[in-house]
Amino acid sequence: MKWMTFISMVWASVAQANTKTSFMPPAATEIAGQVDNLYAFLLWASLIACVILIGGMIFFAMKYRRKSANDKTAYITHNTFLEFLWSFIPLVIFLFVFGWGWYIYHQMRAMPKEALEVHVYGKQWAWEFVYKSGKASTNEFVVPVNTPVKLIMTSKDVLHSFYIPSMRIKQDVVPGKYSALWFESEKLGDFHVFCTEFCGAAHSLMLGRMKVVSQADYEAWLQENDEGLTLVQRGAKLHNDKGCVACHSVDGSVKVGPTWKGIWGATHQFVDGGSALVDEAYIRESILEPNKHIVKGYPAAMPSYQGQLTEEQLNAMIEYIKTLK
Amino acid sequence: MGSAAGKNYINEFAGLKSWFTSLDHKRIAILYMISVLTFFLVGGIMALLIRAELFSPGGQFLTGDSYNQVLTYHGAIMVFMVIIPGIPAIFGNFFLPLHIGAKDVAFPRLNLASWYVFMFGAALAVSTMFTSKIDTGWTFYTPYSIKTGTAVVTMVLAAFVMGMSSILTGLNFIVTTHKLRAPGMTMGRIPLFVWAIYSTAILQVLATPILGITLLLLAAERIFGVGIFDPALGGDPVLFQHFFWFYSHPAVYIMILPAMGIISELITTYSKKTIFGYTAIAYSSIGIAAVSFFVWGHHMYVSGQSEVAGVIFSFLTMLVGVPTAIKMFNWLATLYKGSITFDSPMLYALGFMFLFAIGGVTGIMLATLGLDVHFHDTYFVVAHFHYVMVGGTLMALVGAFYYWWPKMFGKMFSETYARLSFVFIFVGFNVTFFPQFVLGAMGMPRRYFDYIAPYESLNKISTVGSWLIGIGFFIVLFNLIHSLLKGAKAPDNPWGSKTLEWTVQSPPTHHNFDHDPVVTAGPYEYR
Amino acid sequence: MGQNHNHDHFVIPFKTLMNVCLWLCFYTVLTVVTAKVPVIHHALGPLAPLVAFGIAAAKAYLVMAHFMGLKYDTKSNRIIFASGFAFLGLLFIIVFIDIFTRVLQTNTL
Amino acid sequence: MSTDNHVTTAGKHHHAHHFKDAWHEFISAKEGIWLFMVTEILMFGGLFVGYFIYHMKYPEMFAEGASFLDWRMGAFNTFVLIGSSLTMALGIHYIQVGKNKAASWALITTLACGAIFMVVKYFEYTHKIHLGLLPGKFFAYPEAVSQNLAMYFGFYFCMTGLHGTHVLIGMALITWVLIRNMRGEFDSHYFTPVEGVGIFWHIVDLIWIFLFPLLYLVG
Repeated sequence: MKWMTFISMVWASVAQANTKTSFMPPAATEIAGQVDNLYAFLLWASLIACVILIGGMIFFAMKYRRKSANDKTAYITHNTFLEFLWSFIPLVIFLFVFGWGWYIYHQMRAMPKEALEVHVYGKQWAWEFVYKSGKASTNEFVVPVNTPVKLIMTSKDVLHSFYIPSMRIKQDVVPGKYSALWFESEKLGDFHVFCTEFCGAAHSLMLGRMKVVSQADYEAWLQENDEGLTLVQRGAKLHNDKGCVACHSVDGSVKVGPTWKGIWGATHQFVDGGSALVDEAYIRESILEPNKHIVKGYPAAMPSYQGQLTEEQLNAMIEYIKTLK
Repeated sequence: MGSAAGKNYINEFAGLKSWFTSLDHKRIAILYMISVLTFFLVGGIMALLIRAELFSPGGQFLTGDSYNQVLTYHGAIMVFMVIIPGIPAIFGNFFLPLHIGAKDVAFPRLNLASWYVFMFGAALAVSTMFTSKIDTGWTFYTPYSIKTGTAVVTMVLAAFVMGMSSILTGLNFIVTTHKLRAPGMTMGRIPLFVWAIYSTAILQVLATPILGITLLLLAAERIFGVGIFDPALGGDPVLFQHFFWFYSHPAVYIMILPAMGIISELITTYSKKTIFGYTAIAYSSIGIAAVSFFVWGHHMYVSGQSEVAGVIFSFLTMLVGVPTAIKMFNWLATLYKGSITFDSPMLYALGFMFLFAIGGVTGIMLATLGLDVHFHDTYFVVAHFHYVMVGGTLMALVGAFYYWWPKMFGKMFSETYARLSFVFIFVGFNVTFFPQFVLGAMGMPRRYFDYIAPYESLNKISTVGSWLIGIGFFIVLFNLIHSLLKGAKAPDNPWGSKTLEWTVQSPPTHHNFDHDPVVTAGPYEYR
Repeated sequence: MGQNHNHDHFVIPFKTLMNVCLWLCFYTVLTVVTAKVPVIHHALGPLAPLVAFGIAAAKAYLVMAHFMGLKYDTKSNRIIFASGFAFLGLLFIIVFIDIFTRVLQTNTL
Repeated sequence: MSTDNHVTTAGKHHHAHHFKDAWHEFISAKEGIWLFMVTEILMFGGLFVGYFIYHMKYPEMFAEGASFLDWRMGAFNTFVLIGSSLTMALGIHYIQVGKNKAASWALITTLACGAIFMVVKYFEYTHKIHLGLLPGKFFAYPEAVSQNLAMYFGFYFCMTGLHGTHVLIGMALITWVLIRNMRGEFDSHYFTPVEGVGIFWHIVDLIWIFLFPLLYLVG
């Protein structure tokens, strides 16, 4: 049994050591780099502390194994100097780490004056972004590289939390007030955005994506609008922009709501025993009054889109659903 | 030492009625043991369901609401019905009077009432499983807990009732420790387990009422919409978090302090050596209890709390880390020059020190402002609190079961199966939760039933680990049940320990001590 | 815990109870007057809430010390009862610090 | 147990076996009572903290809310509760000096004061309900100036409701103690339950002493 504890101790410290190569996603901002340094320092400090504590425990346990039933043990009650050491030294290390953490935290909280402001609305189960130029997008947003970006956020219903792992930043999105977050990305590319404050059925499907592009591409993106799109393409874009993607998959995979793949022309069985053929009227009614008929095996968790979709947008989505075989 | 004709507290009176109306602190401890272990089984099944769902990305058999319900029940049952009542109600009830040489707790009727209040609350909580369930997470954060259609009011009242039971138990133990110590048993001679239960009782009495009023306000919010925590009416959800964590951080110390008390007992008994730094450990328990009221805001660094408050809380959280470090080093120093045996309770104590060391250092990482912004609400936090709760309190709980089983039931258990259970739980635990540190560093948020592809392999490992833990706990269960049925008769002092409960017969008589013990020295006199 | 046995319970004298009751009634009248008589209320201005709570604190002291017998009780019971108020104060102070040092953001659309 | 309740030294109380003597049991019980009173203070205290926080955030809304409260009823209730505290303390005093009958009358007066307090509360509540000044969803007062006045009445009904519930609990406890006193179970050596119920009743009065200026006067 003893060698088992020894092996797992070695394994733990080795595992702990190689996390120093930081399994964190590659840092994309200067502050994220500082966070990684602090994390690396704390990892090494923890490893040393664990080696002292666990290594010491294993060593003493091996060295002072009971030889005979009537061993005599030393009657040591305390040692003031030693006790001072292992309370003062941890205190100093902890306060040092506190100071370092505060320094980084303050940088995260000090909002730069002339940042590019993007308004973010968290809602049950999608992120909406609105730019000063009136450009709006859902779940995906584009920001220029090497420019400070300030997200001014509020929620339309419950608590959410805007989290970009690669930037090491996170801020709760509280309904009833604005909270803010800033970063300056140094890397191009796509970055995951998660919701990290529990917000209900599709909390884990509220995935956002941030595209960091060059200034030129950013301005081009701002001008984009959906004139040139066909009805079906616009329907597909609405499937994402209106947050349907959070609960309804288009490839048949299981999410919170029924998938849209292959439902056109099929009949849906309802919880109350009734059933209906999936046609224009059925889809329109399911979007505007979702709780009128609940498909068997699915929760009644869909908010109504009454007054949020124009006729033209409803048609686009229906056309899109028709194409999903 | 055996009393007349093998009389003890178990066979003194017969029949179920004598158990359900018994005022004997030992019998009430057994009632608590059976109920807490049953709830632990239910909570454990929920844990296995969560891990099974997370075996691979995409919704398997638990999606959206059903996953949220399972995670909420796992959290609520484990916190309110297993780990907070656990050690104080089972081992505190059984051994606090025995440790201080008393015949019973100060208020026996109140003690029995506490069990009934606890069971009423627990029944209310479990009843929500059959009505409209709950899916808010064990933290009931508003405004989601106000908007959701599930049985939040019933669950909140159940938690209020269980909180009442916790207050009554805490009150009982404080008065017992103050007033019922045997002659000669000054506060400097009580075992460290009693110090731990005493400081836990202080936390239970001072912290639980604030949870009470918070839950009542949440119920009023749902029934009348009073608007105190509902932003739609001008309320502030962050204020709910303040009130909730003002209780819930002291609550996590209610969970760990009794475990630390048990570890002090186990380390000294199996090293056959007096504790190193008795006063340091005793005052650390009281110190942790006091400072635990100042640090709740480290759960709220990114919740909308101001930077000034965040800095104050981070600083104070660093201070509360010091007494914990002191205790770890004192246990380590107790091993020095001891005569150590590796009986199963000692394995669990060493396992506790191993896992609690990792839990402790990751706690400091989370207390650091700069890092917590990245780690908050990710699997790093989930791994941290499982390391300190399962690795800490549950390892100590199982260690205590093995340590005190001969005294409680007069039967020995199979040492090989006990050590086997340790291997399964220890290895399974590390395989389950260490990968979650890495998942947290990679940014996987908590309370997700579906995750993106990069997190898949580590989640698979973690789920396999959870099976090992499950097997380990079942081995403990079967081992102890087998010991009840066919275990060998236990001697009065199988481990050669020096605290008072080993001076009486196993299992003890109804009135504990034949003659009032007079105490002349400290609890760990291994000379 | 040394116990001398021939203890007799302390009986709060009748006169004290009556005096305390009269003082309490007086303080109640005082607090109503300071709050509701216009000329005095305006004279106090911003101090009015402090005066009201000062009087309430005085009344609370009388009830706790004499009616509840804390004055004649053991020191440990006084400490126990005071600890309740201490931890309440702690909750209020830190929540107050948080709420009134928040940097509020505004919508700049 | 002697059924004749006039005999002052009725059934001799036997202290529980795990206490050394009656005094040891008494001081243990007192400490237990005080610990429970701490939890009462903390529970009500949570409400007071919430009140203070929102009072500072929405001062004018709280002022408007307070203007609906009739301070005369509040003042009258304060006198009623102070009187009941006095009679409660007298009840204990009389038992200690052996006048059990007088103690019973004191307890009955305390109950009466409690009842008067609840009746006045009933009138205040009906007045509010009639005006539509109800918490949250049920708020239906048309001429409300500040937009979230409903929250003030959320606090008002939560605080006075919880306090009223404790008055009722106190009255039930006093009735239980009154019956035991009439059965002659208490004497100058054993009166712990009366003292415990007394302290609980004083806590109820203590909370009203803070509630009265907070809700009715400060405004």
